[in-house]
Amino acid sequence: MSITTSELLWAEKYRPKSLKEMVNQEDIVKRLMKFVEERNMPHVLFAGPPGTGKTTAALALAHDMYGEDWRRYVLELNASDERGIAVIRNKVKEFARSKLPGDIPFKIVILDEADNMTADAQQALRRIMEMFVETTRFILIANYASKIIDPIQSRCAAFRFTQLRKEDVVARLKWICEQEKVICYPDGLEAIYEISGGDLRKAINILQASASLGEVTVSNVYKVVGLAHPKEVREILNLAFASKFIEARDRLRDLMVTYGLSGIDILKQMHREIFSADLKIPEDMRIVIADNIGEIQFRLVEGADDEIQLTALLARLSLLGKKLQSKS
Amino acid sequence: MSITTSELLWAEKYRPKSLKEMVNQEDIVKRLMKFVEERNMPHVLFAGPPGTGKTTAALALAHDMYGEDWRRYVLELNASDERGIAVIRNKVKEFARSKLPGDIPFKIVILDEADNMTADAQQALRRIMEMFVETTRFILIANYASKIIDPIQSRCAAFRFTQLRKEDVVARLKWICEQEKVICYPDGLEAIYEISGGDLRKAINILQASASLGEVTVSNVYKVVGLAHPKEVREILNLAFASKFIEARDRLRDLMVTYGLSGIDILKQMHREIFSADLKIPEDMRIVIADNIGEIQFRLVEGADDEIQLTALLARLSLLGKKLQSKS
Amino acid sequence: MSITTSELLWAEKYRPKSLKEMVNQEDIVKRLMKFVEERNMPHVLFAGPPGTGKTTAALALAHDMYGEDWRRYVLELNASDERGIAVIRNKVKEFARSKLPGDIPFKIVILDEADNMTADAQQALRRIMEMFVETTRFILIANYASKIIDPIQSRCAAFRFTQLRKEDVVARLKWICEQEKVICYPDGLEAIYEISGGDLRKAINILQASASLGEVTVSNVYKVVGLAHPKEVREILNLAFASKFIEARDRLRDLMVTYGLSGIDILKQMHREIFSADLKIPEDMRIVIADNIGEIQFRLVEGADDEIQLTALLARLSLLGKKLQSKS
Amino acid sequence: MSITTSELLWAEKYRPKSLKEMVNQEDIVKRLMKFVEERNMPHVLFAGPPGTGKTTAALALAHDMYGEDWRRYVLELNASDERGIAVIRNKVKEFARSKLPGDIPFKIVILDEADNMTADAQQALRRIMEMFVETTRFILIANYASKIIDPIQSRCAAFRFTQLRKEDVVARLKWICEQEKVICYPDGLEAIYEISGGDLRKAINILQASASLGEVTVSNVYKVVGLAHPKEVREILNLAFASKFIEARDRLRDLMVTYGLSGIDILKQMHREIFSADLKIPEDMRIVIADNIGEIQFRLVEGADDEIQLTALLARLSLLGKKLQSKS
Amino acid sequence: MSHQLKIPWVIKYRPRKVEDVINQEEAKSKVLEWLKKWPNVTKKALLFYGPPGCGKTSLVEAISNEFGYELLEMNASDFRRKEDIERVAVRASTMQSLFASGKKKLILLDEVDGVANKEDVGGLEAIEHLVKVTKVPIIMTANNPWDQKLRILRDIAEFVQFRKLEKRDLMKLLHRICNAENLHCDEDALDYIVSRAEGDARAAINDLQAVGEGFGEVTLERAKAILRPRDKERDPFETLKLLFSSRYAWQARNALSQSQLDYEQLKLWLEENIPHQYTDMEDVLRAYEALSKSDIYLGRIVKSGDWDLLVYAMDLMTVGVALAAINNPRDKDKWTKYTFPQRISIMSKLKEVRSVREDLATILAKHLHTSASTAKSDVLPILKAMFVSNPEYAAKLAIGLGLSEKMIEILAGTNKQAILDYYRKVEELLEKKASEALAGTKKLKQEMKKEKPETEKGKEKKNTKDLFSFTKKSG
Repeated sequence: MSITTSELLWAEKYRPKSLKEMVNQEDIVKRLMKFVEERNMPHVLFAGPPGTGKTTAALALAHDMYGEDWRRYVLELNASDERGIAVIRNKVKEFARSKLPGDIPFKIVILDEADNMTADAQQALRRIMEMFVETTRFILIANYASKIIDPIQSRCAAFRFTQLRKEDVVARLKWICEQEKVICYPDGLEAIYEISGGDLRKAINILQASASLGEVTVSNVYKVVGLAHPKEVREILNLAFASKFIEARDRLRDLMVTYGLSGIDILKQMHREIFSADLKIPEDMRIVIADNIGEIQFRLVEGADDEIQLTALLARLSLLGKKLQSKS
Repeated sequence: MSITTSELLWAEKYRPKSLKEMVNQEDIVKRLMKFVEERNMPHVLFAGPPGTGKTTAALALAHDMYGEDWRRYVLELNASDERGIAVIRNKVKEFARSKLPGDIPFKIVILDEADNMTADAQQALRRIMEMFVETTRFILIANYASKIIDPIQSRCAAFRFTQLRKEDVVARLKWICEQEKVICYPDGLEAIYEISGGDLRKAINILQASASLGEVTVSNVYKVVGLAHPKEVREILNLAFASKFIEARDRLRDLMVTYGLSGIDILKQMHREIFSADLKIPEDMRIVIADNIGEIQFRLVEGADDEIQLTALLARLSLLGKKLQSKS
Repeated sequence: MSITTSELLWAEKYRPKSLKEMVNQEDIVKRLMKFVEERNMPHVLFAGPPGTGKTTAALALAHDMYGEDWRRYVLELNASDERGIAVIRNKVKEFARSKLPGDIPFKIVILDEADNMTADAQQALRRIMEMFVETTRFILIANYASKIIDPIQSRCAAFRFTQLRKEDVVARLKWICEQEKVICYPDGLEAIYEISGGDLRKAINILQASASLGEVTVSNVYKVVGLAHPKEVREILNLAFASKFIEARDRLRDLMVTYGLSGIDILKQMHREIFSADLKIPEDMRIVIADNIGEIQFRLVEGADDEIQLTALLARLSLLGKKLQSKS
Repeated sequence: MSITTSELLWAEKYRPKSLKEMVNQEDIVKRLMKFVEERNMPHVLFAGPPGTGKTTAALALAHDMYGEDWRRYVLELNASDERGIAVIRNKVKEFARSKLPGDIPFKIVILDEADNMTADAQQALRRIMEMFVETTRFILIANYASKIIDPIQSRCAAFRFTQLRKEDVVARLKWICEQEKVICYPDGLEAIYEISGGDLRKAINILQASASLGEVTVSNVYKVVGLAHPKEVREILNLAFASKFIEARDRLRDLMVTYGLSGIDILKQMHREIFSADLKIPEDMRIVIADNIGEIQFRLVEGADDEIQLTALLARLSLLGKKLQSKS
Repeated sequence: MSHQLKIPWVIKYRPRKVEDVINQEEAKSKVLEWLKKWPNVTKKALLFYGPPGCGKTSLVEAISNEFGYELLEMNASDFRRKEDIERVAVRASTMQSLFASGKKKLILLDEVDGVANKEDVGGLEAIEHLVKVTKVPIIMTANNPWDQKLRILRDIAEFVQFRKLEKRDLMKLLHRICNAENLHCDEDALDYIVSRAEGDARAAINDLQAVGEGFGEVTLERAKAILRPRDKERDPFETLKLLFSSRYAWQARNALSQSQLDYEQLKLWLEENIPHQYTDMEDVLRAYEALSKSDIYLGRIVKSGDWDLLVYAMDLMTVGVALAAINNPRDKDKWTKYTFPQRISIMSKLKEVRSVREDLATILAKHLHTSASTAKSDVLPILKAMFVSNPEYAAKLAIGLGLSEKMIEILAGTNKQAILDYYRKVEELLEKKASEALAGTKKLKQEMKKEKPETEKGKEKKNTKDLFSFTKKSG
């Protein structure tokens, strides 16, 4: 029983360490290799859907640029975790201040989820980028390039990461199974691809969870998804529709407490349930729920209290359920 | 390693250097030339949409006024960059203090994005303008004249830059393609015009990016700006109207992932399609979509979740589609 | 090269120098003259809308109190300029310290925009007022008396300046035109009154700008203020009500581009038209427009997209127009 | 030329100096007189609404206890003084422990607005009250006794000052008018009572300000406090409900101009009127209106335009009124 | 002119001897016994707690009086920073040695709940230290034993409860004072004063003096005139009843004005009880919509910082909910058994779960180079699936990621024990390996360490500690 490797998350374990190991986004990888060769690069912006290799490419680029010791010259930040631009500024300042060894041309700051920053914060970021341009380069990572303000875009070389092809994802999953000596079935892998929506990191996570059930079969894959997204949410919806309002609300509370879910988390799960075949309600109803979830989510954004807003949603659904029943 | 930006960016490379080279805004250019002739000018305010030549005109005016050496006598500031009016005041003070050579009547301060200043800051600006009026002239640049406070407006000669005509923009783009020896197609250039909304600088940027993919074709244009092909957007709208809600939503997701489009991007594209003859829906429907897009866009601006809100939009359209069908 | 501003700006040139020259606010003027007569006055508070003569009255009072030399005994401050109450305190201290000639009973401090001060700053101001009460009197100028804290109000004699009547404003404008030998048309002057909202200073500024285009005509007036001609705005509203949605929207776009109007500008103009007899729509409709303009304006304030939101407004109006027609 | 503020401000000028002069709170005053007689008292807490004579009673008690020289034996700390934990531990403790001058039974510490002190500062006070009780007595003054921590309440005899009766306030105001030879009208005085909410000090301030406009009439009273007359506000609401939209709006405009009211001022007054029995509307309407007013106020807070938004509010009320009428 | 020193009655009639302290027999015997044994006691300090005016400080003073202790007192009027406390400690011990034959000493740290967080920084820690090293008995007093500040004193001081005084005892006390002061006292007047005092002797005496001194008598009439009844606040149940039964907007608005509930609490009470009061689903929805809108205003207040908007939130919460019963107005007066908001009781639990989740997400985020929110939404559910379905695998992951027991519990739910069992096995295996080949294990551990993110050192330590304690427990 070897512990050193098996305890790792595969998404981490099988993340390419070097640009040479990357199997997708060939064009981009080629251009990045040029940077390594020339030991120079501009600020760059990696944009594209989740799980298409943006972070991997950034880390691999740093690795190739600086060798095994790369972590010393790289500052990883995540815009949605850092409290405000001031914190980011300080961290970058601190990081930029430390001396560079002679042969290192500059340090790299990787700023993930940069599109989650407000326009104001991005303006400040832009100034930070300019301030330290002599000693640092920024790699900005974003899902949506359009959410990055123009002045930053025009200062960066932009790279668009595209959705991975199904065959690429499946091949990668299969390769991992071989490495891990896990039995997998083609339809199992395809199911994973479908569920992950092309997000490779997500796909590998599901793969690992399915493998932990023994083999990667379709049924195991779905079992994992079922375990990951508990039936509770569905039951709450069903209760609400059966106009068992108080019961639904009690279950909602249980859910929030047991899993520590926030209002937004729960709404997202409800949103997912709308499209699930396991929820047995007429399609018309689904549409109505989708509309209502939109409204309530907006209220959450405006309001202060998760539970009140979700309870109001359950009340709405209960009333709808009652109306439906009285019709039929 | 360092290359000057002006050589790299076509928008810079083909920016007219002198008033004589300007091909648009004829009336304005004529009046500005008079200033050069008389070697005198009042404070001026250039107002108009982005990319209509305001900054170009300001720089060209300075160039013509002072000759090749013009940068010595010009201070360029950007109101939304400079931290607060105090910084502006200091910079202007510093700049105004330095001696003028005998034959130079005054220096010029170009203040871009002046309408981004708060009313208070503008009040302070007004005093700065008065303080240094003997040695400096201000060129204020703004998108909306109405956002400039009265006291400043009444101290400036106002110039209104108007939107460029489609044929002018397309002609300019074509001319650049000839200079750069790039193959371009008429519909490609028109697509650029549509997307740029008449903003010439933006148009040239798109042109350059499209050209970097080889030729300026429609599909290249959409690729570089990261927009979905209009056809796909129309299909989603059609599906929603046919009350194929779930299908519509699946397509929408694909779109967001494939093109890396944010919710706001998608809404903008939908908004554009409302007025397209290629979308085959009754006019009533268009109206309803326009109304709902407004609502949902507002929610997104307030920070609501892209996916949930767009799903809610599709839900609404599906409900409406159903209603309409049942009527007819 | 240097020209004094007062000669250039009509609003300055035709500002009454003495209380005797003031043509409005008769009651107030009479009471102020009493102060001059008695050579004594309490602290005073001038409150009222912009352009109703508050500053003029303050300066004229000072002029009459001290004669031509009055500037020596008057300190003019603007609460929103001066950085904080500390600056105000120092300036007042400095000013109060200098000796008074035998026949001068006290000096005057004019503090403009006093209602822009925070409650805390006003508390400090109150102490300053008490500290120097033996040698100075304060004239506080504010748009809204209600924003002045109670303790200050109770220490001041309050004067409420009321909105000028249309005929007064128009008469004044006409008189200025005669002095300046400018041709003006009655409807031009009325348009100026409408736009200025009763603010005389603003009205005179517009007059001067219009005059600089030759004559004071309606179209010149709208041109200089950068507003669309009301007729055009009305036409858009009419089109929307006739459910010619697409046409209405095309016209709207033209308007925005031609005049360089922002969404907020357009809404303001639409708002003005609701109450115009020239707009031929049922009163019900006016109500509905007013409601919707409010909603859309809020969205714009929150940062939503001009074009999408104005389109949404037109869409709503179209829907309403349709409903109304089907009823009748 | 120099006049002391206390002569200028009636609220100071007519503040009772001795307990004998106090005309309200008879029971308490009688009790306090006994303390003076006995030359002994426990620590006391005066609690009650603003302007009910708490501070006056405290000062008068001190005056009567020590005679004209009373300030020597009293430490007065009011809200504008620093009263943090350090001041209590230093300044107050120092004063309390200092020796008694010859024939004085004890010193007095008056802590005004004690309910605004932090809990920590109050904690620091409790033992001082006990340790130095032989030489020092405390008078704590608070609007809300509940904000005084229990251990301190336990150390004090609590006196509750009650709201003054309308006839008492009016009588007092009338008496002052006689002293000052000012013409006043009964309804004017009543209006002052209404606005002051029983706070005598505020009432006297309003009286003085109204008097400065000549006579104390209802309209002068409302003018000086910068409020619209409630009746007028109700009339606007009624007009809107009767769907006389344009009329309502014209009246509203007049009101804002006449009284110099901001949008927020008007909204606050409207909100006050909604729940008034004088406004005859169905009960459930009241909350709908409150919600609408709140919505509009939020928009104004966010920076939307006063005029457009108030018009929108009236429009909504008109629509509501119409709905109501069509129902009935 | 001569004058006699006037002192308030609370001081004049303060207990001089232990027996004067009424109603606290249990506490008294506890303290006396403890003092007798000192220093042979389990805890070197006592903490007296109880409401104001029940005799805590008085008892200490009476003891020092009667048994000849010299009292070293520090209270909230003193600065009680670290250095201040230390000074007292020094004073106590040095004087003890200098005058060994002199008076016994007793340290009174009065009002320890009044040690200010900012101004008395380090004070509580210094007290903790003082108790550990003291050569002199220490007595502390406080009102609220549950005060967060006092948490660190729980382990080192014995808590002694003081009760509110009984009405009977208070009456006796007041009678005694009336006699001593030659006051004629109406029974009903004393009764009035005593009920107002709610078990607080000091307050009762103060009030008695306020009403009686100088008048020679205490009448109910004067007592009522001077000491107005405390505003009676409506408890939550009365508040809700009043609110729901309101037929007019103004009634509903008034419901909150004299309630023990503030608007935040009322929100929770309403959220809980709306469906109990109203039966018609449409009415219920209307009520919740009002509450939801009210909540939006509260959110907007936070966003805009404009508290003027609070009135609208309160209007909707009160009037909006009260007037929601349109379909079934008879529900308004229905007798309803209101329940305490579950929210309040589950809130702390929720907070704990969320913070563990947060920590978990941070660990995962570092490993996977994502944001914590992505880790939460994407990775946590999958991890959970693994933990629920394969305990052995989960145990390995838990070791690899360095998860705490709490984290495992959140991920595994009821499956927790199975995972912990495997976890132990793996640990044993590790130990075995360690004994077999020390060098090998070193390398292994190094490798494991390398795997862990460097920035998580603090957390890692904590986690290992958690694990350690767990192994001990189960082993």
